[in-house]
Amino acid sequence: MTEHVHRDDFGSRLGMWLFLVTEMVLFGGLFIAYSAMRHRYPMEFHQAGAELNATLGIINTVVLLTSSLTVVLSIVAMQRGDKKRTIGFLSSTLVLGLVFLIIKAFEWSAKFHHGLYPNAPHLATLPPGEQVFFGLYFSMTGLHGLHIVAGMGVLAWVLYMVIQNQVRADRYVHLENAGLYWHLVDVIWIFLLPLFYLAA
Amino acid sequence: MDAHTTSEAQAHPGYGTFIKVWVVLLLLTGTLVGLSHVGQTAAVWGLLTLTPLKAGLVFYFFMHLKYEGPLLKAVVLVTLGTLLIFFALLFSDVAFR
Amino acid sequence: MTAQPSFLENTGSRKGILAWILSTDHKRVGLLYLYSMVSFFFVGVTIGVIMRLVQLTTFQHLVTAQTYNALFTLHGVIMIFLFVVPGLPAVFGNFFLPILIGAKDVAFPRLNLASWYFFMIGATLAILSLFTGGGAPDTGWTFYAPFSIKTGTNISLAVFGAFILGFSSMLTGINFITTIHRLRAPGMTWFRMPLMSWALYSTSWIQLLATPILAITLVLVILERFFGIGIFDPAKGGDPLLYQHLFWIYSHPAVYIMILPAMGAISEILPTFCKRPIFGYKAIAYSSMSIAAVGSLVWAHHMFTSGMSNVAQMVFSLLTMIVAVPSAIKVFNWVSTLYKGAIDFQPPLFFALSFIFLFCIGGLTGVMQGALAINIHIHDTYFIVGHFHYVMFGGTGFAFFAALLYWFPKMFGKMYSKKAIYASWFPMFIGFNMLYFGMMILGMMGMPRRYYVHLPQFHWMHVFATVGSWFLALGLLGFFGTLLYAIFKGEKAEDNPWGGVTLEWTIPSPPPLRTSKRFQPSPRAPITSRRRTRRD
Amino acid sequence: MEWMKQASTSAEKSDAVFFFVFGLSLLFLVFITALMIYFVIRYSKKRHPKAAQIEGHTGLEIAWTTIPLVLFLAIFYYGWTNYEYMRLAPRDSMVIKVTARQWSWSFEYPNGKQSKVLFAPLAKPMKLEVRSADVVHGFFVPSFRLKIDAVPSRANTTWFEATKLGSYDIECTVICGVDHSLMLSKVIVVPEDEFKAWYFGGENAPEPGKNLPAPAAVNPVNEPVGLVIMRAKGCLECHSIDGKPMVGPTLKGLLGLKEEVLVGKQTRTITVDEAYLRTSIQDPMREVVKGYPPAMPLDPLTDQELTDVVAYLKTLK
Ligand code: HEA
Ligand code: HEA
Ligand code: HEC
Ligand code: CUA
Ligand SMILES: [Cu+2]
Repeated sequence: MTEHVHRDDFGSRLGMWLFLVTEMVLFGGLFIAYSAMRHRYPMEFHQAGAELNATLGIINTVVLLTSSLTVVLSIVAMQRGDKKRTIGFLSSTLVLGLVFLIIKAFEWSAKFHHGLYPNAPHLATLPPGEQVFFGLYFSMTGLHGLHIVAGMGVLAWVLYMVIQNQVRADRYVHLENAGLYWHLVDVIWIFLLPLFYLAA
Repeated sequence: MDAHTTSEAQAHPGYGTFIKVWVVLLLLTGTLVGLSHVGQTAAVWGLLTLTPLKAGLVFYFFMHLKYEGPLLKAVVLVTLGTLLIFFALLFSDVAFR
Repeated sequence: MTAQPSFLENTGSRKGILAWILSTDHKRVGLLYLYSMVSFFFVGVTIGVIMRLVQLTTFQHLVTAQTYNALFTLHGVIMIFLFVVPGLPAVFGNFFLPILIGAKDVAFPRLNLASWYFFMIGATLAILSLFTGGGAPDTGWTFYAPFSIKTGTNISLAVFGAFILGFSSMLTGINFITTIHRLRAPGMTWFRMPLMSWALYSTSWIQLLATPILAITLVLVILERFFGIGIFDPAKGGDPLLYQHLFWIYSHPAVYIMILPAMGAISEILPTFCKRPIFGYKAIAYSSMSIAAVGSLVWAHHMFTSGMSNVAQMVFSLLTMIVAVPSAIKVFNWVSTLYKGAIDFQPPLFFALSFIFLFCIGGLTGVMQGALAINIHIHDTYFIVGHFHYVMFGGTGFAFFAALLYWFPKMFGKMYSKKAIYASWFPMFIGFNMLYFGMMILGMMGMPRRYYVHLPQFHWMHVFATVGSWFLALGLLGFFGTLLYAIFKGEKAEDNPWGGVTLEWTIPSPPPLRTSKRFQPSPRAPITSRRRTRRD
Repeated sequence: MEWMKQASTSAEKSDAVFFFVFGLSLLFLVFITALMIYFVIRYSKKRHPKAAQIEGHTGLEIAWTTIPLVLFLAIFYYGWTNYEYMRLAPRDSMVIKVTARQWSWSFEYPNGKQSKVLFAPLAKPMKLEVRSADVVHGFFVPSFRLKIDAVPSRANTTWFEATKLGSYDIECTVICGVDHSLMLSKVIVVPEDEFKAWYFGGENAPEPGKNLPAPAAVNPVNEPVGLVIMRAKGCLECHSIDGKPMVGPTLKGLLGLKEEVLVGKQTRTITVDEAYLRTSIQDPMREVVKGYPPAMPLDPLTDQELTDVVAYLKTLK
């Protein structure tokens, strides 16, 4: 168990998990704000939720779930010393992340087109609860999008390290940690989907 | 002493496990979508039950919690517990205003 | 071993200041924090004195109303985010946590240095917000919406600064928890750890679980200002009370981030000077953890007059009472530690005892505020201002001073003049009580806080308090002057000047740069504040 | 005690709890301090050179966990029950609408009468519905031990029953901008018949209490639309239309005026025209008039309102 090299993989993972704790609480705060607002405006949230394009939301869920799968598979490949496959899986995650962002961009621009964005003159004519709904929608999906971008950055960096053999079968905690981050971003989306697209 | 075991000690799960989990996740998503077409109440119930289940699967398998010692599990539980309490106490105001 | 140069001398490959600001050594990072923090502290207290001068006259000539609003905002932000929150953990935690548990360094040394950089960047942004945009923020450190959304001053930058500072705080928390879990020396079991480590451990958990809520709240304020998302803006259906909830979900636990490490330091100091183990080691360790736990559940006692539901008022008043219990446990255990000791009366002990006295006043007034019928009257008056200066300055501040006096010889290898310290204690203590007890009386009389001008009936008490602030200033200048003198001209200190038994006293003063290999404490060594001698 | 004037029934309730907690606290503080001083002297190194190695005592730990717990719960209970009284207005209260805005208070009585100070009859319950037109304010009457925040888009309620004649300060307790500390008013408690005489006395009834000069009568008929909007929006709290500078510059004779404004850090001289008026209202922070604080709130007007206001401002020569 104790390697000769001075290294504490469990310590690194613990540190990563503690960092994830802060991320969970960060989004947790948003979810709490969402529930408080939804409690106040149940009808308006229902109305406004109908404006969102559920199909795109569902497609994006499938995309993200799959990307999560490929990350975890890349770790399995790494454990088996299969560098080629690791690279393959990681790259497909990156591609899926990009697909997610592109779909998101289409969705957002459609909303902009309809004047459904914060401070839009059209939005200001809607009932207050719907304005709050769209405020939350843009804040939460926007922040989530930023995390996707960050996660892709981290994964790309790990991919580089895999190619450079700095991340290897006997030393892959960086890959694990990057994967953890990506999964967390996925989990957040798992919650965003029903909150905004399905059950609003 | 707690959780000083490392995952190296255990056998690593293979591709199959994770693919199975992925399929289950997709199925759950499908159910969720289906429920949302049934009606508002069903959709909310789906939200309250299936979504945490999905998240739990990701945590447990994809994020390897299943294969980690008690410490990391405790970390996650403490965090979720804290959020739950924040939520409950906030609603002691919001719900009774 | 005497040949090893100390960490204060440049031993690395880098020279001059680079050897410090690029060093990942926990002791150097600790001192970087110390220097920057004391500088901010001086800026903060100077503003405090200016505010007192404003209150000295009923006709205000010194500053305009807008400036006064900016002054207390800045004073609050500096004191909270740049002094008391990072205070003890970042300085003494960084310096001594690894040593106390027999580790070489913290778990992530580079992250540790990065935290300091985040701290400095956040501080710079906060200060920059004074001179850019619409001018210095004028909302108070609480940034209540919708005023913080509507005001033309530069809230966004200030709030972004606070966001970055939150990051720094979280990273330190991650570092400490991992360090304590992974790097304790062999034989250093949980219940043999010095109490300072317990305090830091519980503090770190609060930092992890509460700070992100502040982060997201501040992000929402920024989004609100730039894009008008409307979550806190009543004009768009948002809820100002939601802002207050989110803000206090962090900011109440933050007060325990401030006090727990202070309590930890006191729990180290007392046994050393009483020459006996601390009374009720486990009770103190557990009470730290329970303060951390229950402290997260009382936030809305800051909102009793805001129009919350009655259920919430009752629940939060009740929980507030419960959180006072573990503090009481600590106080009684500290006092009992004096019992049948062989008390060696030295400056650190003197300050530690002053801490207990002042903290009790602060804590007991806290309990008053927690009682609903009283809170309605004193909320947002100078009574609150008195309360929190007692706990933050009399509590954390005095504990900071006590810890500084206690560990100064170890950190700098020099000894200060004890007489000068005693001499500066007197004006400090007397001035402190005049100033802040005066404020509490003002509050009972009905003087609201954050007032630029006050009604005539409050005037004589304001004068009394202001005179107190001058004594306090005198004492503080004496205190820091003495220490500054000692750094350059002080006598050389011994390795263990107080006869302490925890691990830091087993290494040279000042410690060598890498404390590494010297630390393999045998399980037989007396290493905790719990046991002076191991019998089992 | 003079400085803790009690002038309402709630005041007694609040102070009772206060003195209870104060007594307890004093007891504990004195006890702890005395014990510390005694121990330090009695067990000083000289008198007691060999320390006893005591590690703790379970019985004591339990004692000083439970005894404070019980006391704290008692404090909570007493505080809560007395607060119930302070919170719940009796059914027969007269309901007064209190509106806070930067930086003034206004009061509206059930029959539609309005005032800038609050008139109240002695020994009659008065219920307050507190609202805000802009940001959060705090309605505070120290002598009544009464405080409630004024939160925009909400109505918070509280009540009082005055027990002494006289005039009492009203203060704003939540930071709300430059003139937060000037956001003062008075409660004037008068005998019931004097109150009634004013209340039922129609427009010109003399105000009860002192012979305060009645606020300059405003003529609500034939006011220009712009002026009505500005009054409703609270602009007149900060701007005069007669040439006097207040918190903000006067709005009289602006058109064509040459002024120095700060854009960011730079000073620029501009001539006031319609476009400038429009931006300085819709985006007050872009160009800030030199010598004034950047305190004007963002309180967007609709296009129509803006046009009316600007049209009106142009007429102020
Ligand atoms: C270091 C920081 C610190 C600490 C430790 C505390 C500790 C406590 N605080 Fe304080 N508090 C602040 C910092 C702190 N506070 C700040 C900054 C604000 C204002 C923020 C703002 O608005 O700007 C504030 C405001 C504040 C309020 C809101 C007031 C208002 O705005 O209306 C309340 C209300 O309940 C409160 C309560 C308490 C309580 C019950 C404790 C308890 O933890 C105290 C426990 C300790 C003791 C009780 C003493 C020891 C015990 C004994 C000796 C036992 C025997 C006693 C008895 C049996 C009575 N605090
Ligand atoms: C640890 C925290 C801390 C500390 C130590 C202090 C210290 C002091 N503070 Fe406090 N204060 C706060 C935290 C703190 N403060 C907070 C959080 C607020 C709330 C802000 C808000 O409302 O948003 C506040 C608010 C506050 C107010 C209320 C403002 C208002 O509501 O209108 C006042 C009023 O007098 C005040 C005064 C002081 C004074 C006189 C000191 C004194 O203790 C200062 C004593 C020190 C000295 C006298 C300095 C001595 C040295 C010099 C003068 C020389 C300096 C020279 C060089 C650098 C070379 N503070
Ligand atoms: C909180 C106080 C406040 C309120 C309310 C307020 N203003 Fe102002 N106003 C100011 C201040 C202070 C300035 C000067 C600083 C600046 O230019 O931003 C100002 C400047 C102006 C100017 C530019 C004057 C000049 O000399 O160039 C105009 C026009 C104006 N306000 C119109 C309005 C209108 C219309 C409203 C109502 C919708 C309003 N104000 C409400 C405080 C206020
Ligand atoms: Cu209104 Cu302060
Ligand atoms: Cu609090």
